[in-house]
Amino acid sequence: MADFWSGYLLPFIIILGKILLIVVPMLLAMAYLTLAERKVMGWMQIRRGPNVVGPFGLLQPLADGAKLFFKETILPTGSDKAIFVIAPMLTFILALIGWAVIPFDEGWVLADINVGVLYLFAVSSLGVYGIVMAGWASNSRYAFLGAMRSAAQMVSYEVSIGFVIITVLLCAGTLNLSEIVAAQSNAGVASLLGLENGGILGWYFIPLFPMFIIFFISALAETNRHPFDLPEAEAELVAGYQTEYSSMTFALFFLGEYMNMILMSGLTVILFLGGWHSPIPGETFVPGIIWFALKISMLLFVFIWVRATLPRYRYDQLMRLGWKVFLPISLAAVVIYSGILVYAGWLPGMAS
Amino acid sequence: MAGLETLLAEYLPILIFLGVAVGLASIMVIASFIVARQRPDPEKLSPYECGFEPFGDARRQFDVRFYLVAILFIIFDLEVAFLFPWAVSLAEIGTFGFWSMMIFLGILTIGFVYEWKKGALEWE
Amino acid sequence: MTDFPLLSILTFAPLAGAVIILLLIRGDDEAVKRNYRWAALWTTGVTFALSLVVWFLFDSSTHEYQFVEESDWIGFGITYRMGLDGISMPFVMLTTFLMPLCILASWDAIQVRVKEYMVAFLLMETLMIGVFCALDLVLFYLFFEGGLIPMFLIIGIWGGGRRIYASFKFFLYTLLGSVLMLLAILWIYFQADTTSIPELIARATSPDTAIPASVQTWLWLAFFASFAVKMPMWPVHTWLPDAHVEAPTAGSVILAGVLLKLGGYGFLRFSLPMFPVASMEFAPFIFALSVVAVIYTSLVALMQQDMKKLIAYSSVAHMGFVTIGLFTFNPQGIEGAIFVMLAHGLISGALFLCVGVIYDRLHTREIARYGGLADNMPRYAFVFMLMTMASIGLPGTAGFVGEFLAIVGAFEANTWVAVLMTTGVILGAAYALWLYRRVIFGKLEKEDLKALRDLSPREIAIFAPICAAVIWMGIYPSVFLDIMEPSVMHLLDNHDKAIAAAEAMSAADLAANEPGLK
Amino acid sequence: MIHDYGLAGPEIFLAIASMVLLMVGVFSRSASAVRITCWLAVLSMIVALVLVVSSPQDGVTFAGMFVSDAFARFVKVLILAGSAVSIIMSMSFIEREQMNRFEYPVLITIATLGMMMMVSASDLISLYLALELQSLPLYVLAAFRRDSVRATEAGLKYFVLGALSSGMLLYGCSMIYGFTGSTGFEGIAAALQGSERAGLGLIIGIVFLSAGLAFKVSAVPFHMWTPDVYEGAPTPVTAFFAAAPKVAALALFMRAFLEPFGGLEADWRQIIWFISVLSMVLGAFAAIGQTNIKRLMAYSSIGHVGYALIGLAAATPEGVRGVLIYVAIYLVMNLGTFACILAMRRGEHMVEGLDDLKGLAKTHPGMALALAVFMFSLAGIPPLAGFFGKFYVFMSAVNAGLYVLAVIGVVSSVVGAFYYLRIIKLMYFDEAQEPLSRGYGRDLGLIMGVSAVLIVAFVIVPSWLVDSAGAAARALFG
Amino acid sequence: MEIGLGHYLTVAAILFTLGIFGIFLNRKNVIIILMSIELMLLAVNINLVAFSAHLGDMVGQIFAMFVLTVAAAEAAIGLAILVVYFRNRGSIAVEDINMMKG
Repeated sequence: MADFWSGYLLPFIIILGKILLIVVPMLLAMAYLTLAERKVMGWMQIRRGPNVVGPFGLLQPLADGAKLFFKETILPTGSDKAIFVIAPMLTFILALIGWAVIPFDEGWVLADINVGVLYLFAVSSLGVYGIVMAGWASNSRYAFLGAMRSAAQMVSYEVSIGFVIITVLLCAGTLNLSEIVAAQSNAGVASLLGLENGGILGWYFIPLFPMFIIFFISALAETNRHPFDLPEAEAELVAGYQTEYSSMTFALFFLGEYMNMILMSGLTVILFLGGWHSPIPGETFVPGIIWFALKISMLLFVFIWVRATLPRYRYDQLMRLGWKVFLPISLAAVVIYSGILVYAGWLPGMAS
Repeated sequence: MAGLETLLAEYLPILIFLGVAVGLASIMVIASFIVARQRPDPEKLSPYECGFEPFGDARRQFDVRFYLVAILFIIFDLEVAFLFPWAVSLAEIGTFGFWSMMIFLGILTIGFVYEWKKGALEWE
Repeated sequence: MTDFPLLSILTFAPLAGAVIILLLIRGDDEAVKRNYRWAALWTTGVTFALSLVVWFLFDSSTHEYQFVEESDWIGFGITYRMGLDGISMPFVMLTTFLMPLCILASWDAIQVRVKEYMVAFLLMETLMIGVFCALDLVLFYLFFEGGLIPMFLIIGIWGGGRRIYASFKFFLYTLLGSVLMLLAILWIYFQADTTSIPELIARATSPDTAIPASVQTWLWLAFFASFAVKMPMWPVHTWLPDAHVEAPTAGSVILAGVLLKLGGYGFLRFSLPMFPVASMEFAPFIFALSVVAVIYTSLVALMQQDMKKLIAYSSVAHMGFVTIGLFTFNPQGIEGAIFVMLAHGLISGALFLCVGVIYDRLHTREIARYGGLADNMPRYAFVFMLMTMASIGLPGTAGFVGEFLAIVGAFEANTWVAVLMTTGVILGAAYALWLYRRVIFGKLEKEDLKALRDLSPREIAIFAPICAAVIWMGIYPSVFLDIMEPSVMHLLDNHDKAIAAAEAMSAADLAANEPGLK
Repeated sequence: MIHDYGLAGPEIFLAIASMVLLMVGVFSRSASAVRITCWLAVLSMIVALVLVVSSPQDGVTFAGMFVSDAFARFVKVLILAGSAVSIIMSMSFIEREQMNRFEYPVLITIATLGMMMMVSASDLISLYLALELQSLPLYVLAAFRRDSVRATEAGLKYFVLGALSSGMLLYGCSMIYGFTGSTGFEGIAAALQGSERAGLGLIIGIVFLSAGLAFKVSAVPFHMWTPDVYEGAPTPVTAFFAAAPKVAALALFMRAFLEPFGGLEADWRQIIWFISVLSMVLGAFAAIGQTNIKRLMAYSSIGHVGYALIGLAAATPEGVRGVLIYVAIYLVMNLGTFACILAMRRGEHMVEGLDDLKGLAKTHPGMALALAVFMFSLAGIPPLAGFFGKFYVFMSAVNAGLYVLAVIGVVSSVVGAFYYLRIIKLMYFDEAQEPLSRGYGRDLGLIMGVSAVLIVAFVIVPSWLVDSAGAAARALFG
Repeated sequence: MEIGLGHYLTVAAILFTLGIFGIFLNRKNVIIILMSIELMLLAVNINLVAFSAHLGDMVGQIFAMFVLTVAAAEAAIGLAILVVYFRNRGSIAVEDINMMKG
């Protein structure tokens, strides 16, 4: 009995607790991200944003959630009911479980698997399924076309993201996210300067700056965010693959999208912005998780900022950007970076 | 198979996480479905067609370019899958590994150029 | 033995002619057609002249192979090996003799696709001479089987109403027979590591190198499958009447004159010397089949309404004499069998030509349509009569000598067989004379028959040499018998040695297997 | 590790050439781009051929995955020649029949590259990759005529069954790997050293491997795709299918069985025996009722594969030599036959009914003669070359004591002769109702003529082929 | 319960059999055939990886990588042919693939 307790149940409970520690704040963060988005955009467009529900509109997300919760769930005639319901759940689930491998601070990670990058890559690729299933199951022209477009868009940028990640891997020499972050304490410029804890100088976004930009833009496209939110372009396709959704099924898509935003931001931080490391060289006082959260917030702000300022891309421009600009550039970058690293002897683990 | 066992153990948290996520999503949908009033009627349930009567199956033929993009994605994604292990072990395989991959990428680039010139990447 | 490849030249001379016709002469008008015919005639004539040279140079005092040529070919013991002995020499002569006559016989009868026709015939001649000259099993097989191609085309393209059925039947029957022989050849090759015929024959005489008796049985059967179909022996003869009837006249001549002899030649060249034990064992079996063939097919011949079919069945009957003669294992029987083959080659050829003559004029072969031709076609009637008599075996003609010798040989081997054979001779007389009576004698009543012309000079030119040869062979057979004598005697000598060797071997086996007796 | 990539020189060259061709084709703006790429493809195959012939160097490279020996070189020469001739044959066809796309020669070149790799594969991994490199372009080629239902259906069928066979082959490979611990042929052979009989797992592996390979060579009972694909695919593609890929697949079959499993022949001979007999018999009987000449050629090819497999069942150097001679001759016969089929036209349209051949001897005497030569040769009638092909495989069967197999073989060859004769009958014995259009390209005429002359003249100097095939065969038994 | 090599092989064998049956017993849709083929390849990969782990030899996993790659290429080509076929025939039902018989 004791064996069962200490061998199975206890670890299980511990894991469950950790998961809740991730999920609950994440859901909260997501909820307030929606509010933040509206507020920030309001400020940028010189209006107020939500400010009625609660102080400064702080309860607005809850009100929105409650509203959606109590709405009728519509299952359109002619739709494939099971798939219709599963699709948003899938999107939501995938956005959530990506967090399993994200290191919040040194050692603060649920599953420190050694192929974390691959795992995230796989999870984000699967996201397409949710959208295609939604479009297919709706049996509506708008939903179908929207799903096709959005799927095509996601996969197009997925490829460049892959190549960009490769350049990071070349520098880090590992697929483990914690190790990638750890490597950024003294990589890049910092290693040239011989700094042990180089702060911002050690992060990969400096040597890999073009890749960083491509990654971030691709992340926008990957999450169907502005200026690549064609699939939901109201004027053209009503609401894209979400056209037929209502109530909680719609909410799940909505949640998934915002969660994905946070996830992509987190990934960007891990890959390029030194994860939990402090930007100040040698500084170790502030807990890593604070830095991590700050960096994510900053990126999320950029997400919103972009939405508020940039015009929307046309679909052909969007595809051209993905296939004819980003893909060749990132492919060439893989070649160039790997060539430099190999011939300069800068590869991690290379005796130089 | 001991190696395999421990390897799988690392993924246990992910599995549990998956379970939690599935549970959460299901609860949200089902709870809403039970709590909220459900009053379906045929008009409400018909697909949105900008006011037109919906006609026929919406899952018709679609532009073959979507298909092309899908194929291209598969090919390039696989290439990336090859690049992952290559990238992390480049230090060990050295210039030989580097040039092997360059040949591979070169072949792929030729395919890509072909696609480009054939207009598979053109929209509208 | 000289280095000059006389036999190769002889063999491939017709092929050269065929290639010349194929490549050099083009066109389809009358003048060109005449050119084809003349070219073919010249080729066959030259070939015949060459064969005469061979004949004169041939040394008939020895059983050794002469004019032997040997050169590398496939390798691994399979070589290009040619040579003649007393047994094959007459067959080569028969072939080259008949060919120009066949070309002449087709002079007017063939009007369509003359070029292909002549090419096919010349190709045929090459292959037939090659069969008789080959001293290598594989080479032999090559020529033997190759003959199917031109003959198939000759029957199929220029044949009569049911030519397609006949040509397919001919082709597939013979092919089925020969592929089994091919396997036997391959087996021999692996056992002996050579396919040289003289070498293999020599080995059969020694107990150390001979093929074991149990295997001989299988090999003999495989070869038998091929030769029996080719011969043809009852009951696998059914392709022959069809093929004969449907083939054009010259095609029938070649079929009856030469192709049927391949089977007999094969028995003589392979079955008897190489598998002597099996041949001995199977002799009664052969006798039985042959006797049935002789009597049964003679009776069938009596019933025929179609002239060609009648002659075709008579051929089967005559081949029965040949097989009986071959398996008597005495000089009379074997020499008789060879002589029957030669004589039959000429006689049945001539009979088919006779049918061809009136067929060309009236385009029917139905016996009932004719009658009383003696009145307006006296020369024809004479030729026909001579050949009918020769076919029956009238003394003084070629037919007599062979049949007589064969029967004598059979008497030595088995009296009952000889008696039954004699019945066959009587039946043969019956159907041949009956045919002659119905076609030539009687009243010339039918109007269209009255208009028939007698033999043209060309036709006389065809028949004259055959008549001369038939009479020559009948009156002075020793010219031919002398040629074959040494080879036949050698064959029998070898046969006796081989049987003795086999007995010694089985005795040794017996002793080895039963040590307890000692 | 020594990397002697020079051993794979011809393959490397061809790989580069195929990519260059692709670029030439896609960047070329001239109207005759297709013709240019076709000729360039032919040229590169000739160069590869020269490279193969001029580097008679034995050895293993790519970490034991690629082997260059006399066997491989012999077969590669056949493959390259076959592919080059196929391209030449198809040029006028693709221009006429709306298949005028430069991808055609490129795909053939890539498939040829795959075949060359197959022949040199000495590892299950390289075997599989080479096989797929060959198969994938073939699937596309079968459906190359995008607007034709029959062509696309052929492509679909070919693909589905081809993929199925790859799956079976792979399953076999995985079992073999698991039960011998190696994917290299040498490693497998070393693992099996001394064992007389294979264990159950290995047997399963070998069975699946042979099933997969039997698919590729279209042997019964895995032949179902052949007639449909042959009939449906555009004729020049069918001509290509019938020639080089068959040679390559048979060569692969032999190497994959004789090198790693040479010691276990008692275990797998039954399988090959069975496949061979079924193929011969089905090929002979099923062809009788056909009315489409391409379909007929499909059944004919099934039968011929059966004969060729006799040599493998013998599992001796003589057997391999027999198969090599067989495929070499078969290649020439097939190319010639398909050149004739490609020349069958009435007005603007291709025809492929057997009845369309009626009276050909009158209207096209030259072509009829050539086709007759091929048919007699396919039937195995001496003195044509086809006879020698059969001669050598039967020889090996008799030598190995496979008498029953040999007898079934010769008997079914007699049955098979029937339908070849039928074609000759149609051409020579029957009258034409509506003759075929006169005239075909000089290229087709040349191919017909040269093939026919080769078939006829083979009897004069057979030893060069026999000797080189013998040397090649010995390489497998090292 | 210890999960051993035999279990992996059994699972693979079952999947493989399902794949084959899927191809031959399926009367509806060609897509299902394509999926069955993928299922077969999956079975093979399970086999390869299980053997690889069992033997302590990386070759099996490398083989599996190649199989994955080729499977993708194969699927791409197969779907392309299917699309072309659908455009000509207007159907991808298995029973409609019957233009040629005999």
